[in-house]
Amino acid sequence: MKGKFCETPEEALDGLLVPGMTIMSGGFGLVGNPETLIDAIARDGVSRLTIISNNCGATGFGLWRLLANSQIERMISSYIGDNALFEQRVLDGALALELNPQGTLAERIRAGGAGIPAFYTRTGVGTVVAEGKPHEEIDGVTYVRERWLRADLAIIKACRADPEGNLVFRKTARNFNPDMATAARITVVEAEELVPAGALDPDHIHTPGIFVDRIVKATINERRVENRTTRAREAVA
Amino acid sequence: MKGKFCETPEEALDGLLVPGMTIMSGGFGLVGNPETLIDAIARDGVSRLTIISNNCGATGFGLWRLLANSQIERMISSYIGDNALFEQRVLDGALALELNPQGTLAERIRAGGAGIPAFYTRTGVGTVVAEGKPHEEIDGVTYVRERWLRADLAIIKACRADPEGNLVFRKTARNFNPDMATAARITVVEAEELVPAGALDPDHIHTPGIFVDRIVKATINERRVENRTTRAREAVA
Amino acid sequence: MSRGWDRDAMAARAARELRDGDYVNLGIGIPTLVANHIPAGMRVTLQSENGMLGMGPFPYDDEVDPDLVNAGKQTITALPSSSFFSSSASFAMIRGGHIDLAILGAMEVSADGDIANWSVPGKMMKGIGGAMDLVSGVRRVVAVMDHVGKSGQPKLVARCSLPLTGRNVVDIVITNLGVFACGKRGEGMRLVECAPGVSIAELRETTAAPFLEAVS
Amino acid sequence: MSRGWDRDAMAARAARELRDGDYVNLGIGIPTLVANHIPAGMRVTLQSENGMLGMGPFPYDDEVDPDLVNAGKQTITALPSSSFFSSSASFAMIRGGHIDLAILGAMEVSADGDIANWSVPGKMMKGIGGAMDLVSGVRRVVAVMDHVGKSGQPKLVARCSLPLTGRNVVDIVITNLGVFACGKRGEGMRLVECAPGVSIAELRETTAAPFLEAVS
Repeated sequence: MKGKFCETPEEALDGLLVPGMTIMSGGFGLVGNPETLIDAIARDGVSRLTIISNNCGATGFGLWRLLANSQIERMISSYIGDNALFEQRVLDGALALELNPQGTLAERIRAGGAGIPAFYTRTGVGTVVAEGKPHEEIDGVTYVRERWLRADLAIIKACRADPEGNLVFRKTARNFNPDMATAARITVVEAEELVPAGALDPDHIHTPGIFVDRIVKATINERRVENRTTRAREAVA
Repeated sequence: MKGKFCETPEEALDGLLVPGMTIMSGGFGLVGNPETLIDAIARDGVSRLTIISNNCGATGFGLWRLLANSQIERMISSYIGDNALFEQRVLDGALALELNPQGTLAERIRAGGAGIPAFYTRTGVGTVVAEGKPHEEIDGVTYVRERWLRADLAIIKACRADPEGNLVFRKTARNFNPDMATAARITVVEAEELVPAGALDPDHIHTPGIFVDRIVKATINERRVENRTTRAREAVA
Repeated sequence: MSRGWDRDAMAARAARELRDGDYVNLGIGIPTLVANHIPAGMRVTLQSENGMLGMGPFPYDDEVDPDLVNAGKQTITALPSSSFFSSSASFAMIRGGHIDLAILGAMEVSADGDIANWSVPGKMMKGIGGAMDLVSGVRRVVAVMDHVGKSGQPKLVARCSLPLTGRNVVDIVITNLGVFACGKRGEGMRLVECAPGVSIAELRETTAAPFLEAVS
Repeated sequence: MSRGWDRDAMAARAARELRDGDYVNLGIGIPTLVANHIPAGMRVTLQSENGMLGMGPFPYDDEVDPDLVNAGKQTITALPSSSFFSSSASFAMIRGGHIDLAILGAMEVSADGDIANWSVPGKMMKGIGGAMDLVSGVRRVVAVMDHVGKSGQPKLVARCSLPLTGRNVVDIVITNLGVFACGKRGEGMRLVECAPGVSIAELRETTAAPFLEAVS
């Protein structure tokens, strides 16, 4: 079963953490976050990080911990939400923030993995996010040109992984994870379940192993719920 | 089970075939071709078609039949192979051919579906396919700008389809099919198997139903093998 | 006062913009309530931009799945027709014009369809999320908001004062006082419907942009 | 004559360019034979640009599956490590620089790494296929071809006469007479190795471009 499997998060990240590096971190809100690897990065203490992630965790959870640890210098995100610590760091000038439309962020990452240095989109035209970027009228519509995003390291949370690095995600925990897995020089995955070769249906692999360098079993799976919303069960008549 | 399911190929294509239209047709070589729908288009006889497809069938098979029927005016492809009829039509001036690198063709179609009117790629720079197209140096590398491709109709071959239009493909019969399903105004699918709602695992759907308008059961599944290559079974010792 | 629409009535009015077979994205707040007003028998499929098509209702308490949330991070359920996909695939769907309708909250909308709904200068911004992609990519955009702000200032204006989410993108604005069709191509804003008990004169007073009275 | 390499020996020589863990795309013809020369115990994963990673050997006669072919349309098999994907995903993998090595046939290669392998003027072209994407996107490109053409004309040249597949893209050229490293950044072509029984003088005679004699 060895293949790309590592024994510990430290082994999975060995030699990869360098001050000033750029890290992509999968997840949307608190769903599909590589909690085990984030914890290891917090323990390592590597600083001056640029983090590319849709959000920045929540109090005590996920990337928020790296923020609390003053490890993050710059964030490229789409949504921060209510994050008092984040706000304070931005106001203090200790944290640079680049906000992207969520779809532009996803496509820039996909472009980074696909060898496409720039593409045109209508998203953001006429708004602050398009300021200073090249514009082009194509077939009578104005588009803005956006650049690819790439990283030194991507940290990814998967549901299942085989020794080849083939990954399967679960429900909306997929989100940015498969895109980011393609866009970094090195991709390290934590998976809830490590399965033997041949256990995954080759027609249903979300991330082919070529995009994955190292895998470790996820040992932190808090999977915190941000906004628990339920309905009452109807009384049986 | 009704949903987007139609009874016959004629019903699935009803009102959609117009002379001069552009049709995307899935498939790579003879694998994953919408044979049932191509047959219906041949019987309809609609003419002056622009066809976007990686290949153009083979003698007696697939899109070759529309070529033999003089229904095709223009092809956008990446590879023709040994196709004497195709060659003759091009030499006669009866058929216009636009050759694309296969990856550029795939990405142009994906861009058509994703609302990206243009993107940059290194593929083709310095060759005839880049001539006359805008070039740009980005971070010291020269790229060529390619445009999206869209169609009036996409015809798609799937393995399984549910009434919602969710599709699953099989092995290398997937190829251009899911990309093309996103890039046409109307997408018509033939599937080897029609399954009830809930039969497909929502984590493993290749094409979400939003991209599919009509579905018919594939009744022609010749699945011809172009290049049968085998190895001898070792003698039992 | 019973004049105009309450939140639920605004959602009900927004639901009247739905067509059978529509694929729809609902924003946070009042737009989320629209799901409760989909007419029986009408097939409407809800997209969630974090990577899901075919959103079901909120879960029962014992059904909650931390891996299954909508774009508002609320726990939800799946349906037999559901599918999941990546963020890039989700926004390819949105940007590519495959979603028929987006119903979104707004802070300001202009007569020609500009919308501002993500940032207030001087306040810490929460972020952009999928709003810019939705207003630029979805075929038809419906904005839902109160007709005037807390201090009484008009929110339906000639020109937005807040940072824009998109320019010339809103088709219909539904407020607690009425329904307007924006003039995305410079054709002028048009009053479509007054809420119960609301006069055109009152709308003129509380709207900081001219509109045509083409009420049906 | 036993001078130089035959087709199989060229494939064996090309296989020496493989590194453990490599993801590799093999073209049609001699490159396909490289799969037979992967050293035992070396982990090499073969990509097929029609949408597969982890190609297995050709099938036994009773295993043939019409839905399972490589880019040369040959029937193949899958492995326990295999995965299938769409054409756009496959070429994202190629264009994005994720494939370590491509071994491709060629008609002409120039000293600075230009390659022509898709079209001969005056002959009907078969098409481009994935060749342009591969030479532009793959990290390391190895071209395999006869040293001279049927009429004796050099194929390793100062400047290609045939329509190009890519410019400054080939790293290594393996012919039946020797191995050369191209000068992609204008640093000049370099002789790496002579095939058995082939002299440098002979290579000078049959090569239409200057090269450095940095034979190890």
